[in-house]
Amino acid sequence: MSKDLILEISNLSKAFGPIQALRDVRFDLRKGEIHAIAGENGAGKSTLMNIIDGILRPDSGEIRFDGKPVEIASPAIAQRLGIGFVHQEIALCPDISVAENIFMATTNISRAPLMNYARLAQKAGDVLARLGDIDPTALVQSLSISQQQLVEIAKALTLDCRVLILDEPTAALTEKEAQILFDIMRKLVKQGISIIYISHRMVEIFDHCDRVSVFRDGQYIATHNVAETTPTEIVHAMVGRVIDKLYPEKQGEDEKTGRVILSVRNLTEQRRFSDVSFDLKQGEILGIGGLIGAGRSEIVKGICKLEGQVTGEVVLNGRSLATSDYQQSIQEGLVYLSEDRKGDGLFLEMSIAENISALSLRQVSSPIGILNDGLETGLAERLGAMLNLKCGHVGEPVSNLSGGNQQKVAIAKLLSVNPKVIFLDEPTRGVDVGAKSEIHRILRDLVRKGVGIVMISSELPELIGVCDRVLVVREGRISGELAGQDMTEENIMYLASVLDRQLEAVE
Amino acid sequence: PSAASAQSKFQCEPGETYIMNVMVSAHPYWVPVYQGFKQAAEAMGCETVFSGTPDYDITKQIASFEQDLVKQPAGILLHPMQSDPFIEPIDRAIDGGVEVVTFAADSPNSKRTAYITSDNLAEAKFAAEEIVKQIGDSAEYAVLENPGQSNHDLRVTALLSYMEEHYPNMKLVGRQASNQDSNAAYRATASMLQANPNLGALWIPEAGSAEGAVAAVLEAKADVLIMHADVTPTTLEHIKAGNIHMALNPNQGMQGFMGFVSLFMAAHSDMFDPFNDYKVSGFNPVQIPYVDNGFSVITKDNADSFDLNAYMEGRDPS
Amino acid sequence: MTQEPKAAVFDDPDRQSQSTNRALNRVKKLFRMRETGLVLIILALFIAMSFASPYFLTWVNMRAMAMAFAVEGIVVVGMTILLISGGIDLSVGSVTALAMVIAGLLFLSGVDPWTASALAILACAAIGAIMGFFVTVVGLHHFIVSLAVMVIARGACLLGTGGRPLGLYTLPPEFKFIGQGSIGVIPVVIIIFLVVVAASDFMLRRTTIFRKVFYTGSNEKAAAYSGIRTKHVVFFTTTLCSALCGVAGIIYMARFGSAQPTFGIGMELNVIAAAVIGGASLSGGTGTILGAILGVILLSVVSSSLALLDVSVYWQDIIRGSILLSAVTIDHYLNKRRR
Amino acid sequence: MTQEPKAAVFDDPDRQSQSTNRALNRVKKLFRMRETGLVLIILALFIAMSFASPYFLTWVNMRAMAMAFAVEGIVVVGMTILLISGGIDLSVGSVTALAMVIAGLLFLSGVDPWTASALAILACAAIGAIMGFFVTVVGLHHFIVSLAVMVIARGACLLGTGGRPLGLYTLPPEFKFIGQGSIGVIPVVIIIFLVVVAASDFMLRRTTIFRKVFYTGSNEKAAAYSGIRTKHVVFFTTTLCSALCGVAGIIYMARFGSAQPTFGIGMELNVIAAAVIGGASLSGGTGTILGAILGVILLSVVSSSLALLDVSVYWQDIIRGSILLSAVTIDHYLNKRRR
Ligand SMILES: Nc1ncnc2c1ncn2[C@@H]1O[C@H](COP(=O)(O)OP(=O)(O)OP(=O)(O)O)[C@@H](O)[C@H]1O
Ligand SMILES: Nc1ncnc2c1ncn2[C@@H]1O[C@H](COP(=O)(O)OP(=O)(O)OP(=O)(O)O)[C@@H](O)[C@H]1O
Ligand SMILES: [Mg+2]
Ligand SMILES: [Mg+2]
Repeated sequence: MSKDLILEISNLSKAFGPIQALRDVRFDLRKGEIHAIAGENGAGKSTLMNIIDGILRPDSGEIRFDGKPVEIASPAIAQRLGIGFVHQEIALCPDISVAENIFMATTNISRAPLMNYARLAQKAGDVLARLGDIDPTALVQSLSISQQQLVEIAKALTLDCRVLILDEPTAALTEKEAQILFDIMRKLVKQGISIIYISHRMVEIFDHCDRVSVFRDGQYIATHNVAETTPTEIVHAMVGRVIDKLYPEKQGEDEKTGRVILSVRNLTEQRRFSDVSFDLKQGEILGIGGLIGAGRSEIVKGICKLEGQVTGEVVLNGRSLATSDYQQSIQEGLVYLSEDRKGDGLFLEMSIAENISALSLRQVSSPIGILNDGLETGLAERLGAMLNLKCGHVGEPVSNLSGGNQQKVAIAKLLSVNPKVIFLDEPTRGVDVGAKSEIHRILRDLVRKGVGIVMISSELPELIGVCDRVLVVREGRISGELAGQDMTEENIMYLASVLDRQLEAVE
Repeated sequence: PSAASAQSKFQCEPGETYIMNVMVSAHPYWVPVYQGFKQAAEAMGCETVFSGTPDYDITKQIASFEQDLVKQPAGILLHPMQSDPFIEPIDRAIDGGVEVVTFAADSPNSKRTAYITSDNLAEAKFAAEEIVKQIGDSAEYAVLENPGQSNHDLRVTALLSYMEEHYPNMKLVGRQASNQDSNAAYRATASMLQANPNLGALWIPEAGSAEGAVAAVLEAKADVLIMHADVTPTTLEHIKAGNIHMALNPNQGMQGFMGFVSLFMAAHSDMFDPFNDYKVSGFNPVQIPYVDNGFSVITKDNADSFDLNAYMEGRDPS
Repeated sequence: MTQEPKAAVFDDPDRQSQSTNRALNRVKKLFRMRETGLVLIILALFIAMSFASPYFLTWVNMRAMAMAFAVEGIVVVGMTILLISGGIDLSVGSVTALAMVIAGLLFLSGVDPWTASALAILACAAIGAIMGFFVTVVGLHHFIVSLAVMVIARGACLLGTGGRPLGLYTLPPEFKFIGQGSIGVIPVVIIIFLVVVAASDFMLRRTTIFRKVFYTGSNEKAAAYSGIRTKHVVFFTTTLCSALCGVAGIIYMARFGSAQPTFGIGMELNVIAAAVIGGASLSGGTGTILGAILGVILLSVVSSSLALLDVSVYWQDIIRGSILLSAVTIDHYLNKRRR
Repeated sequence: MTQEPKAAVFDDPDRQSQSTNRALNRVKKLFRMRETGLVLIILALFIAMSFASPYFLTWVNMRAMAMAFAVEGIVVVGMTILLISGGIDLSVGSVTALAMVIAGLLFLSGVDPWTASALAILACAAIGAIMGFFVTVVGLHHFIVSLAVMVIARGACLLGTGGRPLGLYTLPPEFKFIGQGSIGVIPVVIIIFLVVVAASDFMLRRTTIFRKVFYTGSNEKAAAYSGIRTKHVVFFTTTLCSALCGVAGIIYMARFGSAQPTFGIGMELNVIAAAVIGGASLSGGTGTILGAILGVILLSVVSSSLALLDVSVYWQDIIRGSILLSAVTIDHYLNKRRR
C-alpha cells in the first residue's frame, strides 16, 4: 500500500501562539490521484499545505515523501522534492512581467547566467494560451484579480513537479476557466502527478476528485473515496451538523412589488464598459454573471464612483444621483464589497474590530467623534458571531485569520452600515459551505427588509441558487438577462461567451 | 613646587576644574585650542575637561553647557554656537558662581567676562592686500563661501567690502557656496573657471573647500592664485608644492591659552581691585571685551611647522 | 437591521464571559504594548547612569535633558502622524528654521510677536499644504517632494537673513516666557510639550478623524474602498506636520531670543529615527505617539549621558550608534517574545 | 467545453498580427521607457544653458561636470540596487569617508596603497554585511540599522584621525592616476564610472542573479515561495552597496590626495534622491541604473549651471529646489501621458 503513496503525514501539530491550528493530523496522498481536502474556514487546510511546502515548520510530526522521512525547511527544498503550490492568497510580484512571474522558480535555479526574455515570453505564452487571454509581457499589477489567479496557476503548471497543491484555485475563477483547469489536472494525473485540491465547492470535489479528506478545527476527521460518499456526508463531517438547505428560499411571488430601487441608464466608461442599463427591484437579489475580465467589477465600481470616468445616469429611489466619489455614494447608501480582499478590502495589520468599523466610524463613536472601544468591540463581536467568524478575539490583527475568515470580516464591514443597496463582488469567495449558506440567508433577510442587493459571482450554482434574476456581462456590455427557470448554467455560459451579437439572433 | 604654589595666587586649589565647551566637538579646529588651554592650566595646577556636543545643534550644546554647570566647575571657556540663545544660560552660570569666557564666537549681550578671538577682519584685509600685491589692483577674483557660518561669512564679506573700498578696479566675478564640501567646491570652482577665463585669484574661508578648488584649478591648468584660511595636511602640501599661494591660520594655541588665563583671572578676581565701580555695581572686576589671538601666515617656507598630526604626536588630545 | 434579534441569541453566552475576558485582555494588552520594551530599556539606562554619575539624577540635569528634547518632540509628534498615514517629511528641519526666520523678520519690521508667530505658523502650514498638493494631486512621492522643499525652505531662510542669525533680544518678556519661563518649577516649554503629546496621543487613539489616518496608511486602497477620502487625509497629515514644525520654531525663537537660518540641519533623520524606534513603520499604518516620544527620550538620554560622563568626543559617535543599534535589537526581541 | 473550437478560430487572426504587433510594441516600449522623460528634461536644460552661457557646452566644462558626479554616481548605483531589493542605506556618506580613512591610515603606516585600498573596500563590504545581518537575521528595518551605522562609521572616522584630515600627498603617482589621470582625453574616474554603470545596468537587466533582486523587492513573500532565498538577496545588495561606497571612497582619496573624516555628510539624501528621480521606488521592486544616473546628472547639471551663471548663493537653494520639484513633476506627467 505505502508503495504507491507519494506523501504521508502523521501526528503533525502546529500552533500559532495560543491557537492550535493543527492537532495530530494525518494525511496521505497516492501517486496519480486528485485528493480533495474539505473543511470549514480556519480548519487548518492552508496551514497544512504551507507546512508541506516548507513555508511553515511543524511543531511536531512526521512527513514522509516517497517513503522516506523528509524535513522540508524551505520552499526551495519543497521544490527540489517536486512540490508545486498554488497559494490561496495570490503571491505575485506586481512590478514584474507575467512571464517572469511564471518562471520565477525556474529562473531561481537556472544555471544560465543570462535571461532570455524572448524565450520566456514565448514559453509563458504557450502555458497561458491554455488558460485564458493574458499578455505575457504585461505587468502583473495591471491584471484583474482573476487574471492574477490564472497566472498563479500557470506558474505552478510550469514547475516540473510530482505533487501539485491547489489551494482554492477556483475561488475567483468562472466556470469556463475552472473547466480548463480540470482538464489540465486530469492530463497531469495521467502523467503520474498527484494533486491536492482544496475547495469549498462540493460540486468540484465530487466531479473531479478521487478521494476527499475532511478536517475540522485543526483535526483530521476522515478520508473517503469520492465514489463512496455523498456531499451531505462530507458537509456533515465538516461542520458537525446537517445543512439541509444550501440556499435560502427565493423571492416569493407575493413579494414582487415591482418598485425599482436602483435604476442604471446608459452607464459608459471609455475603455472598460459601455451602455449598461438595468433596474434593481425591491425584494430581489440581482446577480451578475460573466467571464473573467468581462467587466462586471468595473460596472459595479463605476456605479459606486470608485473608479473610472463614468458617464450615464444612476437613479436611486427615483432620485438621480449626482455623486462624484465613493464617500458620497456611501452617504447615499451604496456600498461595495471588493473582490480583492487583500488588496483593497482589508487593513491586514489592523485589528478585526478596527476593520469592521472602518465604514461606520460614526456608529462606534460619540457625536463629537470620540471612539468608544466598547461600542467598537461590541459591533465586531455581534457581526462576527452572526457570520460565525472564527477568531481568538476581535482585537487580534486580521492577518492572523484564515482566508475565509478574512472574507467574513470584509462582509461584516459592509453590514455594519445601513446601506440601501449593497454590491457584492464574489462575496463568498473562499467561504466554507456553512458560512456561505449563512451569508446567503443574511442577504435574503436584508432584501426582505428592503435593501437592494446586486451580487457578482463566478460560481454559477451560487448565482442560480441565490439570485432571483441574473444579468450576464460580456466584453463590457450586458448581453442578456435571465430569470426563473431560464437561469441555467448553460444559458449563462452561452450569454457570457457567444462570439458576436448576430449569434444571439440564431437562438 | 607645592610650597611655591601656596604662595602664588596664580595657582588652583586641588580639584579646581575648568571646562572648555564647544559644538561639533570632533572638529580638528579645537585640538590646538584645547592644547593651549591645557598648557596654561597645567602651569597653574588646574584640572581641565573638554566638553560639548558632537552635533551642529544648538539645543544639544545648551544641554551640554547646562550639564557642565551641574558639575560646578570654576569656569567654562565657551564657543557659543549662536550668540543670543546663550545669553540666559551664561548669565545663569555667572549668577551661580561659574565664570564664563567666550572664544572664537561671542555672546556679547551676556555677562561673560572676556572674549578671545581671531580678528577675521584683519585676516580678510591681509588676504586682500596680498591678492592685490600678487596680481595687481585691476584683476578678477572670486570667493567660495559657506553661508550661515558666521566666521566664514565675515572672512568673505570683509574681504569683499575691503576690496570695494580700496581697490575699486578689482572685479568680483564669482561668489559660490561650497559648504565645506570638497566635491561641491570642485564643481563650483570648475564652473567659475569656465565662466571666467581671466580669473586671477580665489579666496576661500576654510581649508576643506580649498582641497576641492585646487583639484579643479590643477585640472583646468589655470593660473589662479589661491588663498584660504585654516589649514589641512593636504592644503599644506599644496602650499609646499606651490599650488596654493598662502594660507592664514588663526593662532589657535594662543586662543586657548589666553582663554584659560582670562577664565582663571575671572574666577580669582579677588586678587584684583581695579579703579572702577565694580564693588557697587556688582560685576566681575576682570572684564576683557576683546582679545585678538592673532593669525599666522603659512607659506612654502614655514609650512612644515603647521602639521597638526606632527604637533599632536605624544600629546594627549583630551 | 434584521440581524439584531438573531445577534442577541449569539450574544448571551458571549456576554457573560466578555467582562472577564476584557479585564484579562487589558492586562495582556499592557504587556503586549510595543512601548513596554522601550520603557524597560530607558529605565535600565537611567539606573546605569545614576550609578555612573552623581549628577545624572539631579533635578537640574533632568530639566536640561527634558528641555533638550521637548521642542524636537513636538516635531516628532507631527512626523509620527505623517508616517502613520504613509508619508514622510525631510523638510522638518528647514521648515522649523523658516518659522523662526519669518516670525523674526516680521517682529523686527514692527509686527507684534504674537501676530508674527501666528503668521509664521500659518506659513509653515501653507508649505505643508503645498507639499500635500504635490503628493496627493500631482502624485509625487513624499520623499522627493519634501526633499525639494527642504532645500527651498533652507534657501528662503538664507535669503531672508543673509545667512546671519536675527537677534531678537527685544522680544517682550511675556513672549519669551513661552520659551524661558516656568510655571512653578516646570518650564513652560515642557508643559507645552506635554499638552501636545497628551492631546495628540488621545486624538490618535480615540478620535474618528485620526483613525482614518491609520486606515489610510495601513492600506490606502482599502481605505478608499471604505469611503475614506485618503487624499484629504494625507493632505491633512502633511499640513499638520509642517504646522507643528512651525510651532516648534516659534518656541525655539522664544527660548533662544533669536532666529537662526541654519537651525535644524540634519534634524529630519533624528526625528524619523525617534518615531521608528517608537514603533512607527516607514510603510505606514502603525505607530504611537507614546512610542515616538520614548524614542526621542532614548536618543536624548544617550546623548546627554555621554556628555555627562566626559566620554571622549572621538568615541561618542561610536558609542551612541552602538547603543541605538542595541536598543532597537533588544526592543525587537522583547516584542517578539511577548507575541 | 464547447468554446474550445471557437477559441481556435480566435487564434489564427491573432497570430498573424502578432509579428507586426511586436515591432510596434518595441517602438512603443522605447517611448514608454521611464527614462525618456528625464532625458528630455536634461536635454532641455542643456539647450537652455548653452544659450545662457557660452562656456557651458565646452569640452572642459562637460568634463568638469562629469568629474563632479562620477564618483557619487558609483554610490548611486549601489543605492539603486539596494532600493530595488527593498532596502535603503543612510550610511553611504560615512562609509565612503571611512573607506578613505582606513586606506589612508594603512598607507601612512606603510602598507602599499593598492593593498590598503583593497583592505578598505573589504572593510566597507564587511560593514555592509553587518548591516545585512541585522536586517535579515535579526529582522530590523534597513532605515534604523543604517542610521546607527552611519553614526558609528562617522565615529570611527573621527577616532581614526582625531577628526583631522589625513594628508596623503605622498601617494605614488600611479595610484593618484586613478583619481587624477586621463586615458586619452577621458579621465580615468569617468572611465571607471562608465564601466561600473554599464556593467551593473547590464547585470541588473539581463542576468538571472540580479533579477532575483527585483523579485525580492517587488514581493518578498512571492519570491520566497518560488524558492528564492530572499534574505541572501537582501544581504547581498546591502553588502554590495557598502562595497561600492568603499570603491567611491578610494577614488575620492586618489583624486583629492587626502582622506577627510567629515566627507559625505548629508550625501545619503542626494544619492537617494537621484535614484528616486530616476524611477526607483522606496518600496522596492522598481528602478534602473540608467534612470538613477540620469537623476545624478540632472542634480549635478543644475548645481553646475547655477555656479556657471553666478547666481547669488542666497538664491541658489531656492532655485535648485524648485528645479528639482519641477523636473520630477514634468517627468511624472510625461510618464503618465505615455501610459
Ligand atoms: N500567521 C498566523 N498567526 C496566527 N494564527 C494563524 C496564522 N495563520 C493561520 N492562523 C490560524 O490558524 C487556523 C487555521 O488557518 P488556515 O489558514 O490553515 O485555515 P484554512 O483551513 O485554510 O481556512 P480557509 O478555508 O478559510 O482558507 C485559523 O484559526 C487561523 O486563524
Ligand atoms: N487598473 C486597470 N488597468 C488596466 N486594465 C484594467 C484595470 N482594472 C481592470 N482592468 C481590465 O479591465 C477588464 C475588466 O475587468 P473586471 O475586473 O471588471 O472584470 P470582471 O468581469 O470583474 O472579471 P474578474 O472575474 O476578472 O474580476 C479586464 O480585462 C481587466 O484586465
Ligand atoms: Mg486556507
Ligand atoms: Mg471581477
